[in-house]
Amino acid sequence: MITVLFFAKYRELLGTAKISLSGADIDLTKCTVAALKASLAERGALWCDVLAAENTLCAVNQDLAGDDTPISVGDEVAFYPPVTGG
Amino acid sequence: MITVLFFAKYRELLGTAKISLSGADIDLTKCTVAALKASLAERGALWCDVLAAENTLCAVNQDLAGDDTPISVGDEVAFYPPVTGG
Amino acid sequence: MSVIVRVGEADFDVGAECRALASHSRQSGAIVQFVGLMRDSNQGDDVLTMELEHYPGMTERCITEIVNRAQQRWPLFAVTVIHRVGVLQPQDQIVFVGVSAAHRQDAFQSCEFIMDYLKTEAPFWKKECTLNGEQRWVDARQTDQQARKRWQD
Amino acid sequence: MSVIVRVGEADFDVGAECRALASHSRQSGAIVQFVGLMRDSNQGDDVLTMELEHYPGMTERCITEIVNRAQQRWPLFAVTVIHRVGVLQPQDQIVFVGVSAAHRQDAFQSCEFIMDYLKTEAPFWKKECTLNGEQRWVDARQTDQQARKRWQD
Repeated sequence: MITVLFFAKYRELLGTAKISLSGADIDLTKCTVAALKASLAERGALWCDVLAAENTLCAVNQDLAGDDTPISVGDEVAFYPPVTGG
Repeated sequence: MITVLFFAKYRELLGTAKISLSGADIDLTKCTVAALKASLAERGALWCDVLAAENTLCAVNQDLAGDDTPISVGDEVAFYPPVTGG
Repeated sequence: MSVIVRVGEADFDVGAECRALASHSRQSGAIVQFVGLMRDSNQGDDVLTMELEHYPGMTERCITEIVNRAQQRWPLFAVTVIHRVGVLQPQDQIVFVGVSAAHRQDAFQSCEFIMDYLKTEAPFWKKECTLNGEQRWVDARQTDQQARKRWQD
Repeated sequence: MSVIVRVGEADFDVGAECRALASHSRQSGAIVQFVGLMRDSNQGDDVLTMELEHYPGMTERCITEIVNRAQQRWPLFAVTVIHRVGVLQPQDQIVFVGVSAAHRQDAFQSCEFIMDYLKTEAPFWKKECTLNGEQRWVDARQTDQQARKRWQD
């Protein structure tokens, strides 16, 4: 199982804040951020837009992550747009 | 009459905060900061040291002044060491 | 070195935060404080309210990491970062960054460094509700990216 | 643009000054405040008290002129400068510079600009009384001259 979180505009666009994926959804033995993005993008055009956007940020276990970052069972992954706090 | 003020270390060194000079002390028809310094320096070694020090600052009527700044009757002139506020 | 990071709905008291920052060392000679306020208009539209969303847990981690980097670059006695979330009104306080150091250059630079990284890395998002009823997510500003990049040269 | 310049023996309330700075415009998004504190040692000696002398009249003129120059360089809503004189104890507040602007870069830069000029132009002088009874005038620092010169390039 991994947990995938969406924040702000992406949460609204996709209509979900949190999904859980199991080994039945995606191969968790050799998963990366890129593989997770590719898998989620298959859910439809909106998902594809959000995950393919050049400025989409990703965190794995609350640390900023890149496409190559590995994802393991139990990880928390988040996708979000550029931040606007402060 | 002109008023000459001394501050901080210079006030202590010279033992005076304020002196008044009249036309009898110095020619006030064509006076400058340089002329005033030269006149005051004649009062002794301490005065000479204070007025000749490279970092001595001068204000005429509460504006920073240079050696060429003219001084007229009624002016307030101040000599002081580098500032250390803030 | 004292580090305080607070993220939540509660407002903050700038005077009390300043006293706390000063209290950590008798060698503290310089405190620099930044307070970010909600403006009542943005991009030409009147803004009625703003809602701040964040990524609980990661925000605190991220800000603490930014403060750690600042500590490594400048000798600091204390740092306090407070960021509000939830619904805010115009002129409400949003963010506080306060730094205490022996000398002012260190305090100014580290405070600005922390703000520049917070603006570009900490996972907060603003949504505005304008006078005409529109709700919109605030766009990230290119100038904030440029401000952060200065510190990497 | 609101400008407040106060020189005197009275202490100041950082929280109240921050609220006052924020109140001048609903477009104020950034407040930067500098607070200078008295340190309890200097050049390796414990300092018991400090006496601040100034040139009454010229200090206010000089600070106002510095603030005017800052206003010409950056778009500011309000500036407050407070400087204490008389006898101070370690950890006492000495100086406050607070600036309100729409954007943080303008607030940070103008606050630091005002402090750098105040340190090198405003006619204040500090005299320290050390633990061993010595009374000495504090020397001007070369680093303060360098800090000011940055703004002239």
